[in-house]
Amino acid sequence: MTMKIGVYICECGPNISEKVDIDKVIDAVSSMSDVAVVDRYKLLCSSDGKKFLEEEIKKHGLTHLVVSACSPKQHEKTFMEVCENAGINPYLFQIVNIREQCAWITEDKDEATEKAIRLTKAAIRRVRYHAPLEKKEIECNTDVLVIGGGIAGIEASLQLVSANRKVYLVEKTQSIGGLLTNFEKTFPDMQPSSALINQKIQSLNNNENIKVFTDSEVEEVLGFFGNFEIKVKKKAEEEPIEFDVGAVVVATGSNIFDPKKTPQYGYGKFDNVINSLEFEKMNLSGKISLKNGKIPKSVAIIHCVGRNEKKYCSEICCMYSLKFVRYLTNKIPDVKVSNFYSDLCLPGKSYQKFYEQTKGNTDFVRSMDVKITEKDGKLNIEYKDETGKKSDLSVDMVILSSAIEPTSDASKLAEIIGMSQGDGGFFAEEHEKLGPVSTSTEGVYVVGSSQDPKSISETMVQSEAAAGEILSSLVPGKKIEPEVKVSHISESLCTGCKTCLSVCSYGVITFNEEKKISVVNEAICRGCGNCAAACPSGAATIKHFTFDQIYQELMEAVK
Amino acid sequence: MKKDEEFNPKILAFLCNWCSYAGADIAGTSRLQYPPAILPIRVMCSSRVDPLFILRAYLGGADGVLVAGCHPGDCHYQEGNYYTRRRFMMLKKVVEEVGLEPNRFRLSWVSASEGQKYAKVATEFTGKIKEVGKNPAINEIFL
Amino acid sequence: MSKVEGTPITKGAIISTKLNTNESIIEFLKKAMDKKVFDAVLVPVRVPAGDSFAYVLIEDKSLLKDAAPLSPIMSVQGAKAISGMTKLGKGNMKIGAVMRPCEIRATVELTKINQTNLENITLISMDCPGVMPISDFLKDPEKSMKIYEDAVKRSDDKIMRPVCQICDKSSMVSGDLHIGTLGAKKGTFFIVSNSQKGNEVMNKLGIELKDNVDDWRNKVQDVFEEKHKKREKSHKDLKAKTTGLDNLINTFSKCINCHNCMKVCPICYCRLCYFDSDKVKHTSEDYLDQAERKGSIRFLPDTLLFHMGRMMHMSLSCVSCGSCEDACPMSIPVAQIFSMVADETQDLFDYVSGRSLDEPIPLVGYKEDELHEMEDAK
Amino acid sequence: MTKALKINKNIEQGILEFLKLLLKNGKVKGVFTLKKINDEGSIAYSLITEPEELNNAVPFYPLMPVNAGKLLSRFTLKGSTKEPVVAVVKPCELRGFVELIKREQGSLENLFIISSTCGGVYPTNMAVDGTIEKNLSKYWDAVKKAEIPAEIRPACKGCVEFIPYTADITVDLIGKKDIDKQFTMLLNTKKGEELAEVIKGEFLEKDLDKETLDKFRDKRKAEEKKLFEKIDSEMKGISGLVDIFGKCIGCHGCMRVCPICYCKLCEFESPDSEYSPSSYESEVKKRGGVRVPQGVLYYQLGRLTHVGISCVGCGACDDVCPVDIPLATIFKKVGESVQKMFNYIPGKDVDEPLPLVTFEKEEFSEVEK
Repeated sequence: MTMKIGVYICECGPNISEKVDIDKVIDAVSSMSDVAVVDRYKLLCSSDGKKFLEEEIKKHGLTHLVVSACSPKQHEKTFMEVCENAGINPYLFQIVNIREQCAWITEDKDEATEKAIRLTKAAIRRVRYHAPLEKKEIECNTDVLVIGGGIAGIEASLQLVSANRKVYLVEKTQSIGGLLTNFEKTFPDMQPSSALINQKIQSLNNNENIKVFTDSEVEEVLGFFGNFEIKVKKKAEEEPIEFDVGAVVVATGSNIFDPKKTPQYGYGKFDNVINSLEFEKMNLSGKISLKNGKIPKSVAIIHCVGRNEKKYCSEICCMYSLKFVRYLTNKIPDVKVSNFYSDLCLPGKSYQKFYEQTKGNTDFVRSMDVKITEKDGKLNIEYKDETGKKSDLSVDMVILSSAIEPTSDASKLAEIIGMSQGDGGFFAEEHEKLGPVSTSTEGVYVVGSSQDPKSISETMVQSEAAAGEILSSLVPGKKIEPEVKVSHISESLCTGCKTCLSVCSYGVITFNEEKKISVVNEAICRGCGNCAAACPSGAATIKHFTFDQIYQELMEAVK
Repeated sequence: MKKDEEFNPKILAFLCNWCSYAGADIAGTSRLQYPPAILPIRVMCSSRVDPLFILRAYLGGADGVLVAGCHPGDCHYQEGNYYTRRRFMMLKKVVEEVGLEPNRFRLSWVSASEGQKYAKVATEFTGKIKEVGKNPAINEIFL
Repeated sequence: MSKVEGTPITKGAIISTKLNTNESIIEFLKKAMDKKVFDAVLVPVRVPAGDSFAYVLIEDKSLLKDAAPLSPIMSVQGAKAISGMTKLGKGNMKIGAVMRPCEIRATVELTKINQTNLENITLISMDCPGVMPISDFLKDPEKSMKIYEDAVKRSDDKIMRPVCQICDKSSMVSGDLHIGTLGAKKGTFFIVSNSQKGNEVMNKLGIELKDNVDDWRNKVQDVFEEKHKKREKSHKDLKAKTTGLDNLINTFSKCINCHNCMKVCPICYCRLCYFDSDKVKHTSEDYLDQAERKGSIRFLPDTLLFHMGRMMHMSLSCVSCGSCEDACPMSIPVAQIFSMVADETQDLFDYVSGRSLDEPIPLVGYKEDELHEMEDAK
Repeated sequence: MTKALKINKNIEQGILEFLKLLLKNGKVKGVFTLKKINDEGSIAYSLITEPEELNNAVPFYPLMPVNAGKLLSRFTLKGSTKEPVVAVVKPCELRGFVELIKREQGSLENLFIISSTCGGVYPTNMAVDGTIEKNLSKYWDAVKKAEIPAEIRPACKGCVEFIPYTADITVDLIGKKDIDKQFTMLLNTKKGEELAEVIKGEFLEKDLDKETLDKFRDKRKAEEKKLFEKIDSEMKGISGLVDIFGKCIGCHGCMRVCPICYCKLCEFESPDSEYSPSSYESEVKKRGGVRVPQGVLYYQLGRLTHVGISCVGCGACDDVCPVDIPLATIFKKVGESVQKMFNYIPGKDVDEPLPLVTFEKEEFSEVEK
């Protein structure tokens, strides 16, 4: 079949027609080989314009279409639909941007026209080398796996089930609720946390759309967005439970830093040096006491325990330390509380207020090189003050405000799911701004403190964000369309050097050990083309941005 | 060989779809003026730009080649532009070492909002190319 | 034993000129371009550094000043130029290509396997005095130019490629037009036409074809006869030296597997040569096993397989141009050996590579009544 | 200080005896080394399993018919050798092999590598007429005196990487006046020590003689400088490059013999590098004329971008070029400067990633200039 290229130039009202001599463009490209028709139209993106194009394609039996108009970001899709309606493959089309990057950047009409001609010619030469691409549609499963039964996982699950999605919630301990169940109150509102968490657990239990696995761990996650195959292993059970989901939410939360790694605080050595979680539990039990049962008369709270080791600020320690001051002063009216800190982290509208309301009940000692020893039954805190002057304070009890760190099994999970870990070993989001809850694996989301130290409120926001993304991208009955402009590696040309593998940010290229060649999983390839540029032998290429297509375009442009 | 006519350079600009191409669009929509010598070629990610494309463009007669992508850390594909940067530096070094003009090649980071920067880069680079002069490869028949 | 190929052509014209052969051919091309017979021409042109000649497709006539149809060397075999330009289809330009007879013969062979498209190309050859080995030329390009010129004047072939010295097809016409200098009176040369296309060109140029090229034809006949004798003798001597397993192994023992001979061969057209492909890559066990059987093997072991395999693949189309020998960094007489083998294999099917587009490549056809001498290992 | 083994024998017999013992004691199944393969004195790399066959072996012969790195890659391409094999190779061949391993084109597993401080090799075409044979005594005299032998490959004249990086055993040659009577092998690795068990000799703690080798390196540097300055004076602009590469006949021998080139089908022989008639025609219209086939400069510069980062400067490309283009000098010069940019030494460490498949977030901040 012979090639018949139709070239249409949009006047875009005055936008283009006043800056570009369209007739000159028409003259210049008409003589190019395989060009069947060249014409102009006042506004191609209008419904009349689209109709006009559609009829033209049919009338002239065009095989390829070039439209010189606005930015592809504006109307590439529009004209691709026109192609489809007219019965030619939408990828046998090229849009030329003669508005944003041509008509609008110069007052000199001749120059603009010259550029418009070059770009249009380049597109015509490129489109000759276009190949039809078939849109793939994949059935998708709209169920969701949520890993972690803390507040983050619970909130995400609630959002999903309330939209009638089926959710599998996997929790590795014997009950859901997570860290919150250890807290009496939450900052800064000082409301009982039981109220918050229990009511959420309640509404989960009452929902038939949710399946909760406690004492369970995720063993295997295979497949891709819309079609994940999951294996969950329940403790004490032989066979793993298998089910399919369309998306995965990782909400495995965090641990606190083990103060044993900072011996200067004497944790584990002295009875009355305890970490923040131990104190939460003690407080929840209703009685704050020393090992010997006595009530502490003086308590020191040491901030930033593990910060230097971790090399990041855990964001919430200052706030929960202030909360501890409230616990203490409520339960032991005459107690003397001292906070040893280096910097205070009090972002946002409510935190500062909480600090103001609390600071009256405690001393704040800005200190460094804090060291704890025991002196005749009491704990002695040696430190340097702001001026560097050595000083010390004797107290009954020391609470260590430990840093927040990823759970010990984070890397194992990262392995299983194929997620990357970022700074400090927390799970890495796809992009701090553009993709704050998605990950490099499409359909896998990360929320809460498994991604970064977080307050409860921030965690809720993320959980709801992830749920929102899932609800909008995985709709029952709607098929998902994976990217079609994806990488392809020629089996016969691939030399198996794994260069493409090393540069792929998404791990969608695997190595066939038996054939010793690289293979792309086209269903999840994002189509950046990095592998194509890296491959020395041209075995890897990227559909719709092939070597030929780009070469032809650039050679015509510089002609 | 063909006679040189008055010199208005042809500069190829490989623009990544998500940042730099959008940035170039913004430059247009805000009617910033810059030389039309710049001929954009859209790629999804700057990491698609095979150094051989740049070489072909140069030998094919391009007076300059600009590669523009998202700022480091902001790549729509996470890390693509870090590889782009290495490949580009490598190519530029090769060009320099074989006695060609490395300043015909430029890499820039232009975000989707940086219309200003794009116009600035385009103007500066075109000026630079005018100094460097016409690409002698265009008249070479024994390539 | 192979026969002498005469030339059947009787029609042609005598052109008088004051120019030498090179200049006359260039004049002819210019004229053809002026008359729009050709939009562009393909001829060897001396590179700026002066140390080589490259085929250049020329539209701007001023570039013809450095053209040298009779260049002293064959840097790239012309058939490679034609296929490089047209293997993906025919162009729109009408092109006149001036090449040596062996280059046109190779072009004909490539055309039979669809590696060229000659629709818009007119092939023009000339009586070929041979070319120098590139390495000799490079010793001192300027001097070599003189040496070659004199040698051509004295029709002395000692400085030419070994296979040129024994070429008995140096005036074989298988293109469209041919410029004949053999047997021409001083100040004249012949143009003969060998095809409809050729006739049309002559017609457009207003040159009338007559039956007056006998002097050329007879002289060609003599040259062929003489060269043919030389050829058979040298093949005989070569046979003694290089055939038989030991001789073969020794001859190729210096091969460093660069495959230059394959890469520059006008007949080798595969994108990926069989002998560069996975099919010749083995496991370490295989190699060790081979070694154990003999106690020691040369590594890589398959050198002889490569060269003999290549004979199988291309000797039926080999035109004895000598490019392989020029490209061999180890001075192995590849071309001489291959031309020897080629004569034999082509004889089997009384086939002459590149003689005519109408002769199919022997191995893609058969005759029912042939090759009986092969039966029962006589 | 490294473990070393001093053997009181002439280097040639000594090393052959060592290799024979390795075969006899079953330490290895095969020996990969240079060997005289016929009476005409042709020398080729060989895989030897029979001790007697080693009589004709010439492990340190100053010739590199093919870069052994490429051959070892071929040997282990389809999986590491199951049986142990010892290979005697030159430092740049070993580096080439290591670069290929980084590209999944070979494996060191079950391979024992013996190398030496290397005096350089002669151009392969000198092997054709037996010139090397005549030069041998001159060559070894020079090596013993830690001088640069005359007439060796230009690449070797200017090679400063004459000490192997990852060999299990390094034979100390350069500047060793008495190698006719005794020689030392440095046992760099456990594998090396394991091999050394088979032969009698005196064990000692020893390193290469730094002072001698530094002096030698300076001589090499001086030579390299000369070569680079000469080529720099020629590589001036596009026309300078055309003058240098204009005579290229497109045999691509440089690519085929290059220890770094490993593609099944070279980009420059693939459809990507085939031009349609229309692109020829548009080039002609643009320039008035165009070389056919086009792409000589594109091929050479393109190859520089592909292999420059890993070029080990072995000089194989120089030898194979039928039209004497000083490829090795050009590739070495460009290669070294690219490598310097990533402070990368090809073949130094098998675990160091190739610069172009990795990156630092903070680097080349000057790039936008």
